[in-house]
Amino acid sequence: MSGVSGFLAILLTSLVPILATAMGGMFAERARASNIALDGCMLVAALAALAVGTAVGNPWVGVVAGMVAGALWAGVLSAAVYGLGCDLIIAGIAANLLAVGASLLVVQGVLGSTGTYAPTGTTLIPRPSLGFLADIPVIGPALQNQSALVWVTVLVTVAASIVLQRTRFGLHVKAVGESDEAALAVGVKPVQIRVAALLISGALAGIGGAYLSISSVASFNSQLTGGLGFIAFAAVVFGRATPWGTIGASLLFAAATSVAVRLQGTDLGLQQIVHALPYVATVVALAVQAVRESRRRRYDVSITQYVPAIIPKG
Amino acid sequence: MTTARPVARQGDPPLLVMRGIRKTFGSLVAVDDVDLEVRAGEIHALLGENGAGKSTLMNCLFGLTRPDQGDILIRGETVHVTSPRRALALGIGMVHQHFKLVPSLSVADNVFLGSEPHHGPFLDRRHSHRVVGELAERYGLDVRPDDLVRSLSVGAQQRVEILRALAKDVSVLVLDEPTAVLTPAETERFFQVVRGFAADGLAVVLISHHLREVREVADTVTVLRRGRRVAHEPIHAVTNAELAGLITGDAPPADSEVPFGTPGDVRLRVEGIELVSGRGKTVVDGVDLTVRAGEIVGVLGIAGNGQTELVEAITGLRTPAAGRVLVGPVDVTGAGPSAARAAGMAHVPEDRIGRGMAGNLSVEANITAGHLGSPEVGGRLLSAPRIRRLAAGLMTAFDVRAASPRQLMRRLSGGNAQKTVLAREFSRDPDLVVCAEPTRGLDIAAAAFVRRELVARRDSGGAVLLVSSEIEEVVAIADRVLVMSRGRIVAEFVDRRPTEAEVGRAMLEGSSS
Amino acid sequence: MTTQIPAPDPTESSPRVGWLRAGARRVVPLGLRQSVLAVVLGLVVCFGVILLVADDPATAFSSFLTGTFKTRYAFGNMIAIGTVLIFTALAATVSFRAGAFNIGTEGQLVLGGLVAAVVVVAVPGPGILAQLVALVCAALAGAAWVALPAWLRIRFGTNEILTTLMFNYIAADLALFLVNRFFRDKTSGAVETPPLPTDLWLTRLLVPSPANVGVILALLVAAGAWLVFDRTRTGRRMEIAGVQPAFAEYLGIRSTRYLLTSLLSSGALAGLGGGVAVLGITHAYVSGFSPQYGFLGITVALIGRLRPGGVVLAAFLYAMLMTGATSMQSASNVPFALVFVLQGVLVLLVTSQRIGGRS
Amino acid sequence: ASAATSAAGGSSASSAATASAAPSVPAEALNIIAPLSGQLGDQSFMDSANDGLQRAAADLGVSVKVIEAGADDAPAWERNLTEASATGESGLIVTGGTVMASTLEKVAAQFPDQKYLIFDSPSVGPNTTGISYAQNEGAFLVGVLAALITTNPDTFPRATGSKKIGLVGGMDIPVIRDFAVGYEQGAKSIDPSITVDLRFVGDFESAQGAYDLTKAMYGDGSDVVYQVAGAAGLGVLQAGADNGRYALGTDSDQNQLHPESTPASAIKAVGNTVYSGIQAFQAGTLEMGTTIVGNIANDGVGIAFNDALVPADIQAQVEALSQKVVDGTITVDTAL
Ligand SMILES: Nc1ncnc2c1ncn2[C@@H]1O[C@H](COP(=O)(O)OP(=O)(O)OP(=O)(O)O)[C@@H](O)[C@H]1O
Ligand SMILES: Nc1ncnc2c1ncn2[C@@H]1O[C@H](COP(=O)(O)OP(=O)(O)OP(=O)(O)O)[C@@H](O)[C@H]1O
Ligand SMILES: [Mg+2]
Ligand SMILES: [Mg+2]
Repeated sequence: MSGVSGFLAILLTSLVPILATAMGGMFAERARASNIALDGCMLVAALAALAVGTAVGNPWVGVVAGMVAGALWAGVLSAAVYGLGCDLIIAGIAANLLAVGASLLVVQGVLGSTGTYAPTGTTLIPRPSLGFLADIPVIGPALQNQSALVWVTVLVTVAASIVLQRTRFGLHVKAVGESDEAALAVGVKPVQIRVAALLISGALAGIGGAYLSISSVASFNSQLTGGLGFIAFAAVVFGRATPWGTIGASLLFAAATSVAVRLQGTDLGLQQIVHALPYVATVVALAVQAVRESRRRRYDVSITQYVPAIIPKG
Repeated sequence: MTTARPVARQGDPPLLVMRGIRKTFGSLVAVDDVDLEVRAGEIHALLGENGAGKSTLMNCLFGLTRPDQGDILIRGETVHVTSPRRALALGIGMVHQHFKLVPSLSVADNVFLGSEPHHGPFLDRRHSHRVVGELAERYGLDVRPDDLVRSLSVGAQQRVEILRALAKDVSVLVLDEPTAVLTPAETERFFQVVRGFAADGLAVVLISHHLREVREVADTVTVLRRGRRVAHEPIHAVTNAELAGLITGDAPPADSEVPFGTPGDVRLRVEGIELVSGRGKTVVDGVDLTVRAGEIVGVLGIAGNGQTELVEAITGLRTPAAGRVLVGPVDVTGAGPSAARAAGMAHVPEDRIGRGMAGNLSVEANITAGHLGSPEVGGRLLSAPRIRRLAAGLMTAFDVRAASPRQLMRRLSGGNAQKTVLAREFSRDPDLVVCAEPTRGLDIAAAAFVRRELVARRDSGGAVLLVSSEIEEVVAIADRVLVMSRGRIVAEFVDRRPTEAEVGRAMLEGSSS
Repeated sequence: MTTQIPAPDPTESSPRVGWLRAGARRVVPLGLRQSVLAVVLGLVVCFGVILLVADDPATAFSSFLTGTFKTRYAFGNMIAIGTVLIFTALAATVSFRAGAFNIGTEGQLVLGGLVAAVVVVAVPGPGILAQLVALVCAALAGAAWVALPAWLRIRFGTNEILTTLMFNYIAADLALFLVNRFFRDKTSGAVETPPLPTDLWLTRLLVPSPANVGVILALLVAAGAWLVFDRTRTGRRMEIAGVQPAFAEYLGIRSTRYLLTSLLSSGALAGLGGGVAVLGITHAYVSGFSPQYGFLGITVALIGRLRPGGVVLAAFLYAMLMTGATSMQSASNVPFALVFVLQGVLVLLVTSQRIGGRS
Repeated sequence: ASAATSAAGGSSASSAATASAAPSVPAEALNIIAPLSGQLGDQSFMDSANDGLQRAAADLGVSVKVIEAGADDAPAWERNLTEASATGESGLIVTGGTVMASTLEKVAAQFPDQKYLIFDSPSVGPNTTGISYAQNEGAFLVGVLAALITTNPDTFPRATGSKKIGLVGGMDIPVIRDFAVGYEQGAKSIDPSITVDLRFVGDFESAQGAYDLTKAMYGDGSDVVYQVAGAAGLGVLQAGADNGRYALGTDSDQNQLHPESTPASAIKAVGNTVYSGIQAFQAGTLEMGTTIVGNIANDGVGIAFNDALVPADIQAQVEALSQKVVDGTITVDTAL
């Protein structure tokens, strides 16, 4: 495998959890229901995918279980926000904490394992061979034997973009994201749309989570996301919650991971620092984005719109 | 199933009947046992003061609120309008007083939002674009289906709202203050369109405050006062004077004649202010003005003609691209609000909720927020008792009614909130008061209180700049009236109280499109 | 006359990504009643979980609740954990009150701890002086670590939630690098600095427990915070700027200055917490010296209703639950993870507007 | 069957007796509390220790209570250790992990009458017995094997003869560097021109990250990659299987996880040494204040071959070098 193919191969495999999750996050963001609990959704999904996939003996059932679990977790978040009246961001932070606690409890209390849950005999997601296509220079070797979830993610990305841009639901998501009044006036129910968008974000984060636990290695522990959910969320923000933007941002962050992996091979002796590259890339991207935005609105009408307080003072 | 049609006085039976509608918000009765009948082909004007209940009544019709009591009949059949979607299905369309559009979506998407033509789950954009194009052509509404709404002028946005109603194939069309934001030319064109609707057999309900307009297009009028119906007549059966009497009630206007003040030193001098928006549009284009001690200067203009931005520049919230602002002798251009305040300026902002107060702090905290720099609230450390005393005093002086000083600001009514703002600003004994839309949303008594306070400030030697879109109010108390249009001062009335008609003409003639 | 200005200003671009333009966001929980109710409900949830997983629920639950008071050591542990939580919760409080989310307290704390461990041995002279210098440096390190996200937020409106969060990961890598490269205890196989000589430990209370005089410092800082929040003009202005920036701007309050001050203080408090944890509890920088004190601080701040007094109470309460969980873990088969569940549930309940809310 | 040069065979978790803290243990029986510095389930280091503890419970009639803690929660380690000591009910407290050493040093000083056994660390006080492992020596052996693999593509069909081998560490911490030093020395003792690609996952948890990293290393030419990455190491072994190359296990015998691509595992006989430590304690022969060093000579560390992949002559070559380490002809460098 040439250097470029190798780079692309790693980029693709790092891309899956970020992109699948970010495409979901995009819906939530667009509906003005920022899902900062993507990381937690990924975590519970990873566990569900592994446990169910192993029990059933079919990894695809595991993926579906992961999507269901991710959606359920987003449902918990929705319930907290629209049922209990919690602030979206705070509830998201809480949902992430809960995901860690709940998954640890399940691993220990239900699956009878501790720390890492690594069942034996799990069937992993297949890695299709491309046949003669693998001989295409550069791209062929990069795509050869990638997890089938890579292809699923490509499909999901296309589908999500189409749903957002070309369907009634997508239109309603965008409408709700900009003006509840406008939506209400035509009978579109904002809360309903937001909950739906959150559930979608959870389900797609479920694909990202499942990828981490049953695609390459059948193992789970509460640290396995390594903050990928937050990076995916950052990709949504950086991509301004548009399909192309989100895809581009996800590619950027995946590339940062891939670069970090490659830089480790060149003996720089700064390996811990290289490891931080994706996180640094995220901060830089967010900063660049903010600078661009602030340029654009420098002379604009001052924004006095106030996000209502979460809770009054007691 | 149609039964025997009651023979109506004017021929056809009413297409729309609202009977005994009542709607309360807490203890406030917004609509009280109101009847309304509109026939096909009729343009029915609904008149009344601010807060009379017009919008609420129409919101009941459109399913945006549920009436507490009363029936709605369409073509003689009782209907239950549970949601806007249901209303549209029943053939009821509404153009809202406050636009309900999604700025980043295209015209066509906005028009069909909520009932999009579709193939399966996919949008049928070709169809929606075609329908929008056809409707626009048919009614002479100049909009393109794929323009983004946020790039449209206010008038064009209104056309989108109208298209939205028409696209649903409605038989009842409600227009809530459609002309408030239109230029005279746009208004004229709009009325042609409305006449076209009536000719097509629609029942049109038109809410407006402009008697002249109403007389021009309407066939029938209904007048609401404080939620009750006080008149229901063919338009030619009542004179404008009678209508005005019906709208305001028999009581004469609350304000008595305000004498002129005696101007002294210049307290505010604005020289050649220019402001440019983010998109490079000049919103204020070289404004000069002065305000003297003992003088109220009124600036009038239709919304969106640069008044808001001018006030922001004067009060330091915005840095002008060119020009100077002097408060007394001090040049405060671009130095921020604290400089202007230090120079003796007080500001009653237009955006009372967002700028003028912190809804999640107590009334006490809000009313004393402008006094944090003074020793009234304590020495090196703040003194809770002193703060409490100061707040209580101000609340009494300005008649702020709250359950307690610790009540959250956002739980106050609009009038009391505005009084709190006034209390905070006026109690600093400023040399210059800049106030924008100080009576917007207030009832008659509260508005009168605010005007009295402004005149009192002037009489005690203060300078007042009153920026407002309420002609009546400005004409009644201002010593000088400036009219602003397209970012410029286009007319000035000195040493006399102009008539509302004069001023209105000036506002409209220079108006932006 | 017509009064309405209904149209959205067509010149204003609509914010597409909702809270990207970081607006004010106030996180003040409702009344005291709700905090209490939330804790009780949270415990009920825990009890439910315990019933599900424990072999002997009664023992598990009783050791969870009373474990802290069974031994002097456990009690001292509670004080020690509570001490650090006071710092991190005050850090969260300061930023929340100013209308910003500093989620990066964990990273600030870690770097504060490392700096304290390094500086304390480098300062010549008596232990107390070295400790003071070390703690000041820890606070500075914490403030420095939040400075960039703070500046980005203030200058360009960058979403500080994400930047501070990412800075946690970066801090972990940076700390690992620094310790390995420069400060590692060469005799140890772990990533840790050499153990501090006893005279550099913060004076211990309730020996052998890790409780230490840091608790006095924590209480003093909390008192100081109360004074600033409630009794100074700075505090009031900070509050206004945090609750409603537009109002602050209108009043001539430079809200960005207060925001910057708040965020820097927030970082400094977190860094200080790290210093106290290292000098008072682990007595060396040990990779993993913080069991997520930074994140826990956010929970504690919310339970404490963003008031210094409440924060102190909530910190000790939470520490009690943590030591209780330790004792439960030894006395039964219920895992420590229960605490994470409790934490999540508490945050949701405390910030709910529908529970125990008085209007 | 795996012909382990150490006695570490049969260390897979499945053989662990599930019995443990049976309340029926007579009062005079030995009570062991084992507060650990991490969590079980890594199919490696911690599980191996747990295996020894559980075997002791089953065979020696002692009661064992294992207390896990977060791998990044130093205060909890101290808390658990102190609580266990303070009960005074435990004849011997077993703990382990390099990271635990400084904590134990502090705690043990406070309970001079309590006896401790710490694995993977030298003794840290007069009332503690240490068990430390010459992991550099174990790594040396797998380094030798790795070199033989990459230089013998004929014998090892999955190898390319690139003379490049890799090591994936969890984090860049001293113990891992100790592995790396031994590994490199072992490889170079076969062929000095062999290069070692050393990379770190960044944590000991993210198996997917380790998988990607390893894949990249194969892409860059490594024929065989040795994992020292705890739970994340499962990703390395899987990558070896998926990429048609070789991967080497660590700490426990991990050969059977991917028998077609895992020619050997370095063994740290944690379970065995813990077991014999407990046995010695019961017999009264465990000397406090001393350190038992597990090295190649006493089978504390070693290498477990996968006979199906490694022919006898290769095994013999490794054995030969192993012998040289034992008799002192070769001294394996250390990073500690
Ligand atoms: N959602 C609501 N909650 C509480 N009060 C309301 C609500 N909507 C309307 N009101 C009150 O009901 C009364 C009638 O309001 P409405 O909007 O119908 O007046 P209007 O006649 O349309 O006035 P305008 O000419 O200013 O548009 C007012 O006092 C208003 O404050
Ligand atoms: N959203 C709402 N839902 C229900 N009732 C409301 C709502 N908003 C206001 N009200 C009630 O409607 C009544 C009128 O409120 P409003 O704010 O219009 O006061 P107001 O009478 O107009 O006072 P002011 O003249 O000072 O503005 C009050 O009793 C208030 O409690
Ligand atoms: Mg109205
Ligand atoms: Mg009102």
